[in-house]
Amino acid sequence: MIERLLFGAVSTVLVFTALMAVTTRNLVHAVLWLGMTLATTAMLYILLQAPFLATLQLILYTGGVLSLMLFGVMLTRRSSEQDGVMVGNESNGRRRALPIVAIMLGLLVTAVGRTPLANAPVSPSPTTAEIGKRILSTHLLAFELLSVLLLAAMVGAIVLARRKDASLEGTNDPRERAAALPGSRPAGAPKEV
Amino acid sequence: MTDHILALTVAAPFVAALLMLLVPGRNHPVLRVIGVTGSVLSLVGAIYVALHYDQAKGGLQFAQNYPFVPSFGIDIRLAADGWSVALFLLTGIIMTAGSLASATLTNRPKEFYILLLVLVSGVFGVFVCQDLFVFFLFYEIAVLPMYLLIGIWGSKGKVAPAGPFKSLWKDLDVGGKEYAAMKLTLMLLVGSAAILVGMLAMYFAMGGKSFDMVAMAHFKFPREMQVWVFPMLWLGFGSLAGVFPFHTWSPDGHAAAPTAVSMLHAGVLMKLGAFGVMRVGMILLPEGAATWAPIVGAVAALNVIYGAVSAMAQKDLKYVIAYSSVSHMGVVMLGAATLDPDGWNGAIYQMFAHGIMTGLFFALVGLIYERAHSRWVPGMGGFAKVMPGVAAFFTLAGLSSLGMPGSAGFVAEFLVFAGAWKSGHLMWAIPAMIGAWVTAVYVLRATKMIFWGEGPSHEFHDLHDAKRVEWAALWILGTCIVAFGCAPRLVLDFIGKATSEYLPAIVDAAHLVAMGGGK
Amino acid sequence: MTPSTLALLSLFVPLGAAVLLGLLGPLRRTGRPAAFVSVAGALVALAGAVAILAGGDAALKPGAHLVWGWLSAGPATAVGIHVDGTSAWMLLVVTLVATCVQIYSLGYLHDEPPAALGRYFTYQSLFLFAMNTLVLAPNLLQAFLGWELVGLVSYLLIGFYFRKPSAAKAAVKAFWVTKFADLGFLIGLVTLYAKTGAFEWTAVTPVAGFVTLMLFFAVMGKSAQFPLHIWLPDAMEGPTPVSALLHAATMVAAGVFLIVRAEPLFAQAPMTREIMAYVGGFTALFAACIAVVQTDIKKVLAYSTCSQLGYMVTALGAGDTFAGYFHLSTHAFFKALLFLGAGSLIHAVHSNELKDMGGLFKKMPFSGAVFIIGAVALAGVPPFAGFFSKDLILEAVEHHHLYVPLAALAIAAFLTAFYMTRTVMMALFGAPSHAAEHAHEPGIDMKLPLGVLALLAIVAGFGGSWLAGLTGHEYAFHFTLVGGAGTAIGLLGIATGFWMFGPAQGGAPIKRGMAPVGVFIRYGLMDRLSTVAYGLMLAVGAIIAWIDRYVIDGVMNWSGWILLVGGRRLRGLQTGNVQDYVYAVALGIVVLGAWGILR
Amino acid sequence: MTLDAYVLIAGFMFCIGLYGVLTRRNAIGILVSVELMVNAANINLAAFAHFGRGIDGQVLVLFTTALTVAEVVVGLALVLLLFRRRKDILVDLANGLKG
Repeated sequence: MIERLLFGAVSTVLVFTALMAVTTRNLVHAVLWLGMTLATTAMLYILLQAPFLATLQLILYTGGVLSLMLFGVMLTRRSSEQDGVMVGNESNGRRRALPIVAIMLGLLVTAVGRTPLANAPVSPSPTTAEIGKRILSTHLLAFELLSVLLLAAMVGAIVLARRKDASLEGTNDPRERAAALPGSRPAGAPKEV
Repeated sequence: MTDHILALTVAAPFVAALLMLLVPGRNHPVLRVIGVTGSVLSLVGAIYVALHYDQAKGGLQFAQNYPFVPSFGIDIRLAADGWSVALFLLTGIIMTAGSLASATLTNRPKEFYILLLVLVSGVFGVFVCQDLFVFFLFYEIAVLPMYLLIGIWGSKGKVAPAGPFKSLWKDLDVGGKEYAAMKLTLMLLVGSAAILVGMLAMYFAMGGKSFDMVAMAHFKFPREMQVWVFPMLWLGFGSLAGVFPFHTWSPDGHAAAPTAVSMLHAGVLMKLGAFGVMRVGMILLPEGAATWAPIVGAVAALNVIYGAVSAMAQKDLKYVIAYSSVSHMGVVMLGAATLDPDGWNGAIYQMFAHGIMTGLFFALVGLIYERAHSRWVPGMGGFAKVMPGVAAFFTLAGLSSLGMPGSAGFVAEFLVFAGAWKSGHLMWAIPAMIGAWVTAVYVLRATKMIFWGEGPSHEFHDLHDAKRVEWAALWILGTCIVAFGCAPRLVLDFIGKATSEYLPAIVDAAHLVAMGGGK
Repeated sequence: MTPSTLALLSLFVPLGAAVLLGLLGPLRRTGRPAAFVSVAGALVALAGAVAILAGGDAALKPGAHLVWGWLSAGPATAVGIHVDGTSAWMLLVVTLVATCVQIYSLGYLHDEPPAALGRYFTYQSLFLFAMNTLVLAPNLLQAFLGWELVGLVSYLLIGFYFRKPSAAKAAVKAFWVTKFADLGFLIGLVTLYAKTGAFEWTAVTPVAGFVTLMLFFAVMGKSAQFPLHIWLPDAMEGPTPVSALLHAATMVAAGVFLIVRAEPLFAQAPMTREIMAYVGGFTALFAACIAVVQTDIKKVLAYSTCSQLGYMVTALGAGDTFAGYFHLSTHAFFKALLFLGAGSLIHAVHSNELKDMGGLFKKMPFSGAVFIIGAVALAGVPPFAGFFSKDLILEAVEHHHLYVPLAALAIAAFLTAFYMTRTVMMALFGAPSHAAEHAHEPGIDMKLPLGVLALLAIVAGFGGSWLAGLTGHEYAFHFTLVGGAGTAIGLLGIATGFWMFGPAQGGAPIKRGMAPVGVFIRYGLMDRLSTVAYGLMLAVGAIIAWIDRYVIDGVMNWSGWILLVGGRRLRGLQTGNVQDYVYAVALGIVVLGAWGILR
Repeated sequence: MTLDAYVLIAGFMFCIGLYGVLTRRNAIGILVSVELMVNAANINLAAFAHFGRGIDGQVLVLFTTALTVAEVVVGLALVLLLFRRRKDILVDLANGLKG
């Protein structure tokens, strides 16, 4: 009974915060609402007797991703918004999005309803140690590949986001860049006497 | 080494093309040497095959299998029959002459030669390939480079807007080289799509185990299937052979193409189409062929006379020759449709004869165009005075094209007509003969307008006869026309051997179809 | 040497000369040395032909037969040689006339540039080879090869002066017309092959009627029978020796020779023979009528050739092969003589027109004399060659009760004598024109062939019995009523001609009326006809080509254009907005999901 | 609680995320929505792991979480780049793929 109540409360909060995250007009608020959602998800993991996942969720998502996003919001503020805290996060195309989302939801509900999921037996919850062993034995290759992927993502992100010299904004032409270096001049330009 | 002669011959131009990749594009002499060497090597290979093909034994010789995609039953099965021998020789001759004729090219010769050599590798491959999938692969390798060859090195023609579809002209740039290249490629690829469907139908009908054409020839496909697959192959391959009404790419394509490309295209590539119809369509689907033969023959007869009459009205020299190709390919298809030994021999011999003849024609047209800077026939006249050699070779090519005895064209046309008559299709043979006569009209008319009479007028100031390398190309082709016209058995015996091996099964099938039974 | 060896020699030596001259450009361009190569080839061929006949007819009776498989290994599609009396004699006629003409050409074409002269003699050698191919043909297939090749050389030689538009036009016209007629040969040949599997002269087949009819169609073209004779007068654009050799003596007679050769086939086709008799008779009369009004000496002779060929065809139609063959031989000599003689006159006055001649007999007694010999031989005056053969033809036609052709031939005989007298009178006698005042005799190289041919024109008629024996026929000259009447008609024609064009100059109104009639027939009727036919063909071509370019290709263009425009329209779907793509993905998932769930 | 409740709640969350992806104009807003969708998937994984599938589901959640982090990092880098080029991060203005 308590579990049901807890589940009801958690899921209500979950849906509410998620809805807020996608509808609020302030981008900063949206990110914060997302943080709420992610934290609530951690609650759900606890209900699912997965404390390791819950911890992971809180540390990685609510800690890491959320702060990253906030940095992102701050770095991309438009000049017109410099003075206020309000960051625009308008929506459009609701009219065409709503029906398709609704249909998809309907389909999902139908599919779940038709599938005999309710009597699935509960399996004993694994300990963190078991998870760790599993990761480093059966899923070792995937784990290592993941580390490579993360490295690649890191390198990629640096390459993409690296701020080049401010005066060379938007150019990739090495000749232009060379020309802009102090002390050099374009070939063929007359020397100043 | 000699066991793999077919593979070597097929690969020689391709390897030459790969070598060329290593040479800087500015080094024209080396490129030319590699290009000509690759071509000559393949000609040597073809001659070797002809000399070592055991005529008494016949059948498929020099057979080699190279695994390619074993899980789908695709091997590169190379083996030569009598037809392959003849068409191998043709390809070698035309390619050698073509690479000589394009020796004066200065615009991106590297890329030009590479594409040309890759193309010719594909052609060689088609003629000896006994695996349907690889056959198709080679076919596409032969067809696709044409797009670039015409689109980049072509020349612009002019087709004045008129007719019911006049409004399309502003969108299509009709007559331009890009237009011609695009049209050619699109029409041929639509044909390829049809071939692919037919090919897969045959593959799956046989159980999806193998694309081996020898096995397919022995496999008895259901009659209903043959009856719908054959027209796909006929029209698919036929679009390359210029079968009416899918011939319209040919005049524009040939007119826009540079000299060597026209030579190869009309001389060899169009033969791939007709060869495909016979080798794949008729031999693998005999009952389908027998069912459709009357229609194939009727359309072919239409082709002959239609192409000839159209050629008569052309003012652009390249269009004249291009339409004559349409007409002559009709003779090939007519011979194929007779399902008669003489007709089939004639069809393959016509491929050979027309290839050489039209190669010579396009080489000459290229020479004239290069010197006169014009292809407008009515504006020419009296050229024989300054270019007697070109005039003589043009006349020779013309005589072969109108079927003058002593030239290869006569043997071919005579055999086809005899075959058509023997198979009882007078209504095909007579239009085709009249078409041959109309050929005489337009060829001699063109000869007269270009070379005879007073002139040349002042605008043609830098006319001169052929030069060193060009002479070589002209003499090779001219000699072949006369030699194979006077001694047809040099290749006809090979052709006849293969025909006598393939035809009986088809004749049997034709009997079955005629009786309406044997399902 | 055996007849076959000699025949091979006669066949291949001229070919060797032609190939030598054709391949060795420098030699060909030297002119006279090249000409000597060709003449030497012709002389060897002539010697071969003489030697065959000198070997006696014992060797020729069964006929030497030598063939090689050409299209296939067997004898069915073979080429080779067949030497019997008929072909041996024809070989002699051809090589003799050709040798005479070649020697004559040395003088006649003296002023041509060396390169052109070399080209001319290359063609001459090639012609001799082609004609011998036809003459020695062991079967119809080879006959066709030679038939087409002589047509080709005819085209090349008529177009010898290719810079002259009229010559170019005439050459092409000759080729087109004869090639059109050759369709008949091809059809006949193919039919014979389809039915009998071979090309034998002696084939016995139920389709002989059709085959011979088709062959006769080809003969109508080559031997200039109405209405396919239209090319022959134009062919006079070629050099005069060419006209003598090809368009009078040998090539145009090839059609007659073909029928002689294919006698066993024609014997199975009485219907064809009857048609031949009527067409020949009509041509003989029709061409003779036109010849009367021609003003160009070569045109007179050209129409005369038409007319005489009509004679031969009528004889063959009547079934008397020997009569036709005999007339073919005698005609070859005297018509070649006439042409060469006319060439000599033309050479002297530099004009073909009769009005530019006149009074030439005094200036050129030798040329004039031989021309007169040729004329009387043609007119059928005894005892010249034409008398015997023409008599024989008339007899044969009468014998077969072909009275309509007989009447036509009789009138033609009158007209022939008349127009030859007219020509002789206008060219050789009367007041000399301005051009004729400086005329002089040609050199020995032109006189020699004239002399030889003149001799033959006188004596050839007496060889009839020998020739008949050689070819396996029976013939001895005997006087008949019809023959006598024919001769009398000829003499009457000469008298009329003399009355009108001789020194007395009677019949002025008739003479005045002739000129416009000639112009009308020449330019108003036949030329107009062929021009119309040609124009019609070009018009059809233009229409078909237009349809091809703009309708059929238009449909192809249209189908490409539809795709182009369709693509342009559909391009709008690519908004570039990522969310639209996501939307499309979502839509796809929904559709697939719905299909999966609600199925 | 039974499995279907968890799956349903995950479905709701997924749809809300999808709605956000389809409607947000701001690139970061879209990233937020994507996070919701990934999260929904994670809930599913965890739920199935709890109801009968054992350890592997949880391991997979770990992996997807790591992937999501990588995705967010790259995504944000792209957003920064976009901003620097366009001075804006409204995605409907970045339509360089327009045909």
